[in-house]
Amino acid sequence: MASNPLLPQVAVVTDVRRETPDVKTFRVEAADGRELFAYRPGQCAMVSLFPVGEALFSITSSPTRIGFLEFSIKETGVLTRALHEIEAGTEIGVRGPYGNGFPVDFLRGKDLLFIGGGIALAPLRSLINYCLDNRDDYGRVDIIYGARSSRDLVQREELLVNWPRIRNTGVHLTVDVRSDDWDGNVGFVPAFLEQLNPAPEGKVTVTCGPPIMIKFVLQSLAKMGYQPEDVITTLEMKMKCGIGKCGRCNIGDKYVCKSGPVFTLAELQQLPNEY
Amino acid sequence: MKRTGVFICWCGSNIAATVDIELAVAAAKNMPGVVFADQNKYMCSEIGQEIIKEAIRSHRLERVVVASCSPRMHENTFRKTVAAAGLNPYFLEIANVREQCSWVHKDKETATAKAIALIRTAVAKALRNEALFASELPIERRALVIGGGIAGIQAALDIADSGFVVDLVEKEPSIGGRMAQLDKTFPTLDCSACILTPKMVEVAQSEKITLFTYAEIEKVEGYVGNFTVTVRNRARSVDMSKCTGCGDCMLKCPVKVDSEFDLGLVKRRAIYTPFPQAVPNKPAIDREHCRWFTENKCRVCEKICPAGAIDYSQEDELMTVKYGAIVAATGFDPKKLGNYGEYAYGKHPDVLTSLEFERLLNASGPTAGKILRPSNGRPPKNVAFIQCVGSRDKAKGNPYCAKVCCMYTAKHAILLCEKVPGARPFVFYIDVRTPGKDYEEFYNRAYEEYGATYIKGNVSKVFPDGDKLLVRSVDALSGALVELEVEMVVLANSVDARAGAKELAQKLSITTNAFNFFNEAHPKLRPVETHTAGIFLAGTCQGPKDIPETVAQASAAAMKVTALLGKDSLLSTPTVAEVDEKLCTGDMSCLVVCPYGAISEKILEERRGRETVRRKVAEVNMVLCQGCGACTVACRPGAINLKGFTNEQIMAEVEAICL
Amino acid sequence: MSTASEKLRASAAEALACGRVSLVLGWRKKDFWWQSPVAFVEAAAEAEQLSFDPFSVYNPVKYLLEATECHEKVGVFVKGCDSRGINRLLQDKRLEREQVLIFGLPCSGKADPAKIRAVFPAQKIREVAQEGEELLVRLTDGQERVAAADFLLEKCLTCRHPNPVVFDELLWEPVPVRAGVDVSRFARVNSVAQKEILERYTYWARQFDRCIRCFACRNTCPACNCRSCIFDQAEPRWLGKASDLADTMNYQIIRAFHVAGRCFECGECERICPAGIPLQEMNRRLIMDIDKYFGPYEAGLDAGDSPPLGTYRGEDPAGFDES
Amino acid sequence: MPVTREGFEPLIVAFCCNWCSYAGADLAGTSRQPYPSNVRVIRVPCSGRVNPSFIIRAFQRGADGVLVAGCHPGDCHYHSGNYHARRRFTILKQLLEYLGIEPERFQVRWISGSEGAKFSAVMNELTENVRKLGQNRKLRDAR
Amino acid sequence: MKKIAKTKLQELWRCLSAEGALYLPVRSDSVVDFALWQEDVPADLETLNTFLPPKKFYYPQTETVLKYEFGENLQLLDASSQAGEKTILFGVRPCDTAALSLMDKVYLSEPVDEAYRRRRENTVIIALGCREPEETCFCQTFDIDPGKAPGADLLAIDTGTELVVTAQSLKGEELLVALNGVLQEATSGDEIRVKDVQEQAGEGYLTRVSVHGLAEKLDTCFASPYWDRLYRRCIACGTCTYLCPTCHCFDLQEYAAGHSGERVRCWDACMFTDFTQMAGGHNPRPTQKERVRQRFMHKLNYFPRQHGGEYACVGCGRCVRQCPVNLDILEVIREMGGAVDGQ
Repeated sequence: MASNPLLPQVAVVTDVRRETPDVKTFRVEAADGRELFAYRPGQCAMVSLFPVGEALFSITSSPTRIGFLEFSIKETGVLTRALHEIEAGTEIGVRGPYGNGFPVDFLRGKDLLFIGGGIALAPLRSLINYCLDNRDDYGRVDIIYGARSSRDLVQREELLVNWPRIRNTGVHLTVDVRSDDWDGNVGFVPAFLEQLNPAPEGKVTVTCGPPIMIKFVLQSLAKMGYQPEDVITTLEMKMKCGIGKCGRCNIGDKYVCKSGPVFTLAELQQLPNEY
Repeated sequence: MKRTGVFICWCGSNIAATVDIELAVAAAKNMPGVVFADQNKYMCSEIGQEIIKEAIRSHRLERVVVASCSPRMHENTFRKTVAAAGLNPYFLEIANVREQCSWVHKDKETATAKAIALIRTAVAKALRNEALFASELPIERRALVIGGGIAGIQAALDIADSGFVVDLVEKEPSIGGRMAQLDKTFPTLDCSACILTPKMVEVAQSEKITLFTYAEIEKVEGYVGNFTVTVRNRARSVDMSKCTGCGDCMLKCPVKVDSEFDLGLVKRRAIYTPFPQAVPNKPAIDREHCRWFTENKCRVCEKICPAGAIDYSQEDELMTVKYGAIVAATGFDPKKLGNYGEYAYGKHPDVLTSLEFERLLNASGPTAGKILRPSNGRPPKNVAFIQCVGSRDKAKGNPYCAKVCCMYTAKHAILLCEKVPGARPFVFYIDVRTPGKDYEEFYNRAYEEYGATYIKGNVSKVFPDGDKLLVRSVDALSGALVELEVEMVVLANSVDARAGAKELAQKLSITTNAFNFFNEAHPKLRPVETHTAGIFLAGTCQGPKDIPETVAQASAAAMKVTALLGKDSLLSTPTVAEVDEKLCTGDMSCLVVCPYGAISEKILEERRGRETVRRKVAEVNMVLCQGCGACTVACRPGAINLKGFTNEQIMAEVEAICL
Repeated sequence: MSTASEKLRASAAEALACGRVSLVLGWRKKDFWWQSPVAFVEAAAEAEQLSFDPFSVYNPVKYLLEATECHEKVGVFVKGCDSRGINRLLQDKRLEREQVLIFGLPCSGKADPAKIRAVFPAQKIREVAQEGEELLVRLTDGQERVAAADFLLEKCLTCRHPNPVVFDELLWEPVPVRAGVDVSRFARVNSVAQKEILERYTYWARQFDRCIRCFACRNTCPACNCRSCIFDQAEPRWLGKASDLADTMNYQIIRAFHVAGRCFECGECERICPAGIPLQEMNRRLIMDIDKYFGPYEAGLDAGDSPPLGTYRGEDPAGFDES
Repeated sequence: MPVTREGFEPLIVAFCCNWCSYAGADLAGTSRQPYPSNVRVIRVPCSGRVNPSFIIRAFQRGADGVLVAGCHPGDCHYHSGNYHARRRFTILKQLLEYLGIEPERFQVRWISGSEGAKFSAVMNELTENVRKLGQNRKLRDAR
Repeated sequence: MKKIAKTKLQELWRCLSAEGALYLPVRSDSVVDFALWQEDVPADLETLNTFLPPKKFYYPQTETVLKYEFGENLQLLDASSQAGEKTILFGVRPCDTAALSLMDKVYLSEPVDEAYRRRRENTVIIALGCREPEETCFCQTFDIDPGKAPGADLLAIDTGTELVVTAQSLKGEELLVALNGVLQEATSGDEIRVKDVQEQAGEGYLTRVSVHGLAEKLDTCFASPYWDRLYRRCIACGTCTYLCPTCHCFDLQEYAAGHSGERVRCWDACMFTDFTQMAGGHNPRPTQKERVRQRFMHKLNYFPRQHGGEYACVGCGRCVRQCPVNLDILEVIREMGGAVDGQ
C-alpha cells in the first residue's frame, strides 16, 4: 500500500548544542533506533514540532557519520523559536530526504573551495565533512567562512580545531564586527575572498549564505575567473510539502524542493530571477 | 516550550478539602510545558515559598504557576518569591483555585476538574508570559497649584515648606478666594481674615512660591513628572514692578462697577483690588469697564499714578513652564438662584444669599459689619434662614447636600443675635447635619443660648408684604401651617462647581462627575488623586466641604506632590500597551479610546527597497498608560497589545479553559 | 451635449495634460459587455479608453492606497458610493485630501448583469449602453430599449447617496435620491430578522457554508484598509486557515464588526462575493443597531466626524440585560 | 422548546474585569455563594480589554455560554473602558442573535466588587438558561 | 449505450445514491454547486459551471493529513487511509473532467498522494456533455470537446427529452449494469441525436483564443513590462485560484488542543501575501506583481514545461466571470501572444 508522503517519522532529539546566541544544533535519531533515511550532503528534511508546525531544514550532518541526523537551526520565527526551547529527549517528526543534494561525484578529484556565511554553513558542513571523511577522493579543501561576530561562529570546534588539523585543508575565517576576543580577519566574506584570491584552476566552488552575500560572492568569483559550471550554490524558498506539490517554492518551472536546493551558477542563469 | 513549574496550595483544608491535590499535581505534570509540579499546605508560607525558589533553581524553571487563593491576595507575594529566585516577577501566574473554585463548589470531583482546568489555563498563559519591566523617567521638580483660595494657599505653602518650588496661579487679581469673603468661621467663630491673611502674606513672601494672579491655565500637555503647562497672564495694565500699591488710582477712577467680592452690594472702580487685604495688593484694570478701553478717553489713573505704573499697552502673556505635579484647587461657586423665584430673591432687596449676608456681617463689608436691611438701612428684627436652597433637590437643584449650610446658618443665627440685640433668627430646615468636631455643640448653642427657632419644613413661598416679608411653610413636625413675618430672608444657597470647571478638567485630562466636580481616583482610598497620574485635588473643586476639610485635603495633596517630587525618578506600571509598528496602520483608532491621552502619533521612517518612506504609527507613553487595554480592541489589526494581557495570552487562556 | 464617457475622458485628459495629477482612476470597457474594470490612466493620450457605462460599478477608491505611494496626486472618478470610500480613507488617515483630485459623478444606479441575462440570452448580447433613463441592449439580431430602473443592482436600489459627498469637480448635475430607500435599505435585514432564531441560523449557515475564504469581500472593501489584517496573522491565529463553518462565522462576524460604524454601504463585498453571500445584510444590521442604540449615523459622509465605536456617552443604552 | 439534557453541564467562560467583577467573583467565594463548577473565569484588566474575537474563539473551542462582566457604568477603574465595552457588545450581541445564535449564550453584566451574591446569581441563571438550550453547536469548530 | 427520460431522473438518482454518495449540481440561493443529492431538491443540469469545480471531491478545501498525540509519547496517525468513500459525481462538465487529468499529473506523480489516489479510485464520474457554450467558455482553446469527456467513467448527453449515457471505463460499465433497472437501451436514432448534440456543442463559441506556441513565447516574458501594468487591478483575493479546476496549491496547518492535534492541508493561493512569506521576513514575491505573474506563468509556462506542454487551464471561464476586477487569463493569453476573437 502506498503511504502518505506528508506523514513524518517519529524521531527523538538526542542532543541540543548551542552554537551561537541564536543558533542551536539538534541531533536527531529514529525513535526505534533504525536509520531514519539515507541521504546525500546538501539534502533537506522536514522537521515537525508538535503542535507548532513543520519546516524544511538542511541536514548539516554528513551521511558518513551514521546513526543520526543533525540540523543547525537559527531562531527566526514561531517554529524555530519553539524548537529552541526543546530539550534532549523531545520527540519530533522528520520526513525526507528532500532535494537534489550536492553533486559529490562531480566534485570528486577536484580542489574544493567552500564559501559560507552565517547559518548557511549548515548545508556546507554536511558536504565538508563528507569530503573530509573521504579525504583521498578530493583535492585541496579551502573553507572561507564569515559570521557577524566571533560569537556568531557556528560549529566553532570544527572551524577552529578539527578542520584545520586535517591535511591539505585550510580554514579562513572572517567576522563583520571586531571584538576583543577576535584576532582574525575582520570584513565581509566577498572582500575576504578577493583578498585571499584563490586561483580558479581545477577548483569547484560551493557557496552558501545569505542572499546578499551570495550576490557579491558570485560577482567576485566571476571577476576571479571562475566558470558558472564550477560555481555551486543553494537557494532558499518557503516550502510546505517538500515534494513539489504545494506550489510555492518554484523558480520558473523548477521546484526548489525537488530540483534544488543545489544549483550551479550556470543552471541559475537559466532561471527567472526570482530568488 | 518554557520550563514551567506548578505549585498547588492546600491552603490548609480550604482548597485541599474540595480539590484532590494529588490528582491535580498529577494532571499538572502532564500539561504542555510543565516539567515540575508540587504541593504544599501553605504555599504562601516561608516553607512554601522556599519550595518554589528551590524548584526554580534545581529544575531550571522559566515560568511558575501557583494554584492558590485569588491573585488579588498573593500575586505580589509570589512575584517577590520568583524574583528572589532570579526570575522576572512577571513570569508568575496564579490559578485561583480557592475563591473561584474550592470555596464555591462542593463536589470534589467536579471541583478538582475545574481546578485542573484553571491550572491548565494559567500554564497556557504563563508559557506566553514575557519579562516585564517598569520604565523610569525623570521628574520636573516644580509644582503647579491652580487656584489661590485657602486650598491652593495651603497646598502651595506645604509644598514649599518641603523645599520644592511652587507656582500658584489665581484667576482673580488677588489670592484669598471664598474664605476671604467670610466674616467668621464655625464653630470657633474666629475671624476668617485673621487666620487667612497671614497665610496669604506667607505665600507672597515665600521664596519657593511664585504667585501668578490674574492668570489662567491655557493648555496642559505631558504627563506625570513632566507636565508642560501654558499659563495666560492676563494683561493687568499695571506694571507690577513699579506699582507701590498706594491705591490713589482706585480713588480717582471715575468708573464704578459692582464689586464681585462684595457680591454687588457695593461698587468698586474699574481699576481695583478686590478687597483691601489683597495679595498682591496691586490693582488691575478691568478693561471691560475702563473708560480708556471702552471709550478711548480718561487715562486718569495714568495721570495720577505717582509710580508711573499704569501701562495700557500691556498684552496677555503666555508662559510655558514644566511641572512635575499639579494641584487643582479651583473652589466652588455659590449656586445661582434663577430657578428659585418663590423665595423672592432678586425681587426684594431684603432677600439675601448667605454669602451676601456674610458680607453684611463683615467689618470690611458694605455695612462695615452692621446687619442692616438693604431696603431701608435699618437692622432687621426677625430674620428667616432658609436652608437647602438648591441642595438636596432633585427637581431643580443639586441632588447632593452642600455640606456647609447647616453650620454656617447656625453661625449666622448666632452672629445675628450678637450683632442685633433682640433680633430673632428663624431657621427652616430639612435636617440639621452637624457631623464634625464641636459642630453639634455649636448648633445647640444657636438655639439653646441664642434662642434661634428651628422649624423643620420646606418654605413654599416668600411674599413681600409692605416693607416686610411673609414666609410661608409647614411645620413638618406638627403639621401646622407656618406663616412668619420677617424683615430679612437669608437663603442658604447650594454649592456649585466653579464655572469653567469642566473646561479646566478637559485641559487637565481629568474627569468630572455629573455636576462638574472633579473626580478623585477612588472615593475612599485615593481621595486626593485623580485618574491622571500627577494631578491632585484640594478643596471644593472635588466636592462641597468646609474649611478644615479643605485644608486637610490641601495638605494631603501637598503631601502627595512632595512624595512624587521627592522621588529620583518615576516607575511606570509594566503592564502597558505596546505598538507593533509592523502591523500598525496609523489610523489612530487606539488614540480616541485612550482615557489617559497615553497614545500619540509618530512618524516612522523605514526602508522600502532602496527608498526611505515615512508613515504614521501610534506610540504609547508608558508612563501615562495605565494598562486598561481599551486600545487593543479598538485596533483592528491587533497592532497594539497589552503587556501582561496580550492577545496571544488571552487566546491561549481561552483555548486552554475550554479544553 | 457630450456623453458621460466623453466628459470623463475630457476631464482626465485635461488634468493629466496640465500636470495636476499623474494618474487618473476611472473605468474602461473590456471584452464582455458586462466588464467595466477600473482603468489606470497615466497620460492624456490614454484617457480615450475611459468609459462610464451601466457596469462602471467597481469602487476604484481602494486603489488609491497604493497609487498615492508612487504618485504625488491622483485623479479619481467617484460615484456617490465611491466618494464615501474616500471619506473612509481620509478618516482612517490612509489618505490626505490633497493627494487626490476628485471628479464627482452623480449616479442613478448601475445595471445588474444577472438581471439582464435573465431577460436577454447572454450569448446574444453585444453591448448594453445607458441612454437617459433607458438601457439600450444591442443584440446579435437587433436591439431593444428597456427601463434602466428595472435592471439596477440591489445596492443601487437602496442607495441613499447617489451624489458624491466629497469632490473637487462635479461632472454633471446631481440626481435625485430614489424614493423609499429609507425603507428598502433595511428591507432584507428585517425580513431575515423576522425569522425564527433557528431559521435564521439555518439561513446564515447555508450562506456561510459556501464561503471559500477567498477574502474578496475584505480585499475590495475600502474600510478594510489595515496594513496587516488580523486574519492573515499567524501569532495569534485569529482565524484558522482551514474552512470550517464555525471558523467562517468567526471570520464573517469579526469582519462585520471591524467595519461596524465604518461601513459606508457601497455593497461591493456582497456584489463581488463569488459565493453569493448576502454580506450587506450583516453590515446593514450593524448600521441599524448603531442607529438604534447610539443615534443615527452614516459613515463616510464627513471625514471629520467620530465613528460611533470610538466614542461613547455615559447615558448610552445597552443592547443587553444590564441588571 | 429544547429539552433539558440529562448530564449536560454547560461550559461557561466568563471574562471578568480585574477591579470589579473578578473581585465580585472572589467575594462570591469568600462568602461561599455556590455556582456551577463549569463556570470558568478569565481575568482581564477591564471589560474594555475583551476583544470580540476572544468571545467567538471561546464558542469555537466549546464554550456553551460566554459572559463578559465589568464594573457598573461610571465605576470603571479606567474611567471609560466599560462604556466602550457597552457599545461594542451591544452591537455584537445583536449581530450574534441576528445570525441565529441564542441570546442567552452571550451575556454582558455589570458586577461590582461588592456583588458576590450577584456574581453567583448571574452564573446560576446563565448556566440554567444555557442548559435549557443544550450544547453550543452553531459556533463550535468541527474539528 | 443506455438512456433515460429526463422526467425519470429522480429514479436514476435514487438508484445512484444506493451505489455511493451521489453529488450533483444543485442551486442554493443564487449559487449552483455540487451537493449531496436529496430526494426533494432538484438538480440543475442547465448551468454549465458549478460555483466550485469538482476538484473539491478529490482535493478538499480542508483535509486532515495526519493526527497526533504528544503527551507521554509522540504518536502519529496517517489520516489519508480513511479517505475515499464511494462517491458518484453526476453532471461533471467536459472541461472539469479534463481538469482532473491535469490534477492527476500533480497528485498521482511520485510521490503519489495517497488520499487523492484513493478518492480518485473510489469516485465514479458521470460527465454531462454541453449543448451550447456560455459566453465565457473557451475550452476549445485547450482542445477540449464540449460534447465529450474522455476522462469520465460515464458520459451523459442531453438529447432534449432524454439523457443518453455511454460507459467509458470499466467502472462506468459496472455502474451501468447496476442501473439496468432504470435505464433503457439506446437506439441508433439516439446515437445520431447524440452525435448531433456533440457537433452542435462545438459551435457558437463567443470567445476564441489560441495558445499555440504561447508557452514558448512566455519563456522570455518573465521580465516583460506587461506584468507591471497587469497586476495593478488585482485585489489579491483568492477567487480565481479557488474556483479554478486546475489550481492545486496548498498549505499545511496545525490544529491542536491539549495533547492532541491534527495537521490539515488546505487550499492556498499564490495571490495571497503570505504564500511565500518566510519566517525571517523575506518574501521572494514581495508585491502583487510577482504573485499575479506567478499565477499566469504557472498556468501558461511552468506547468507546460513540467508536464509535456499541457497548459494548466481548461477554459471553463470561472475566473473570467467571477474575478471582481475582470483580470483574467483571456486577457493574458491575448496580450502575451495568443489571439482573442469574438467579443
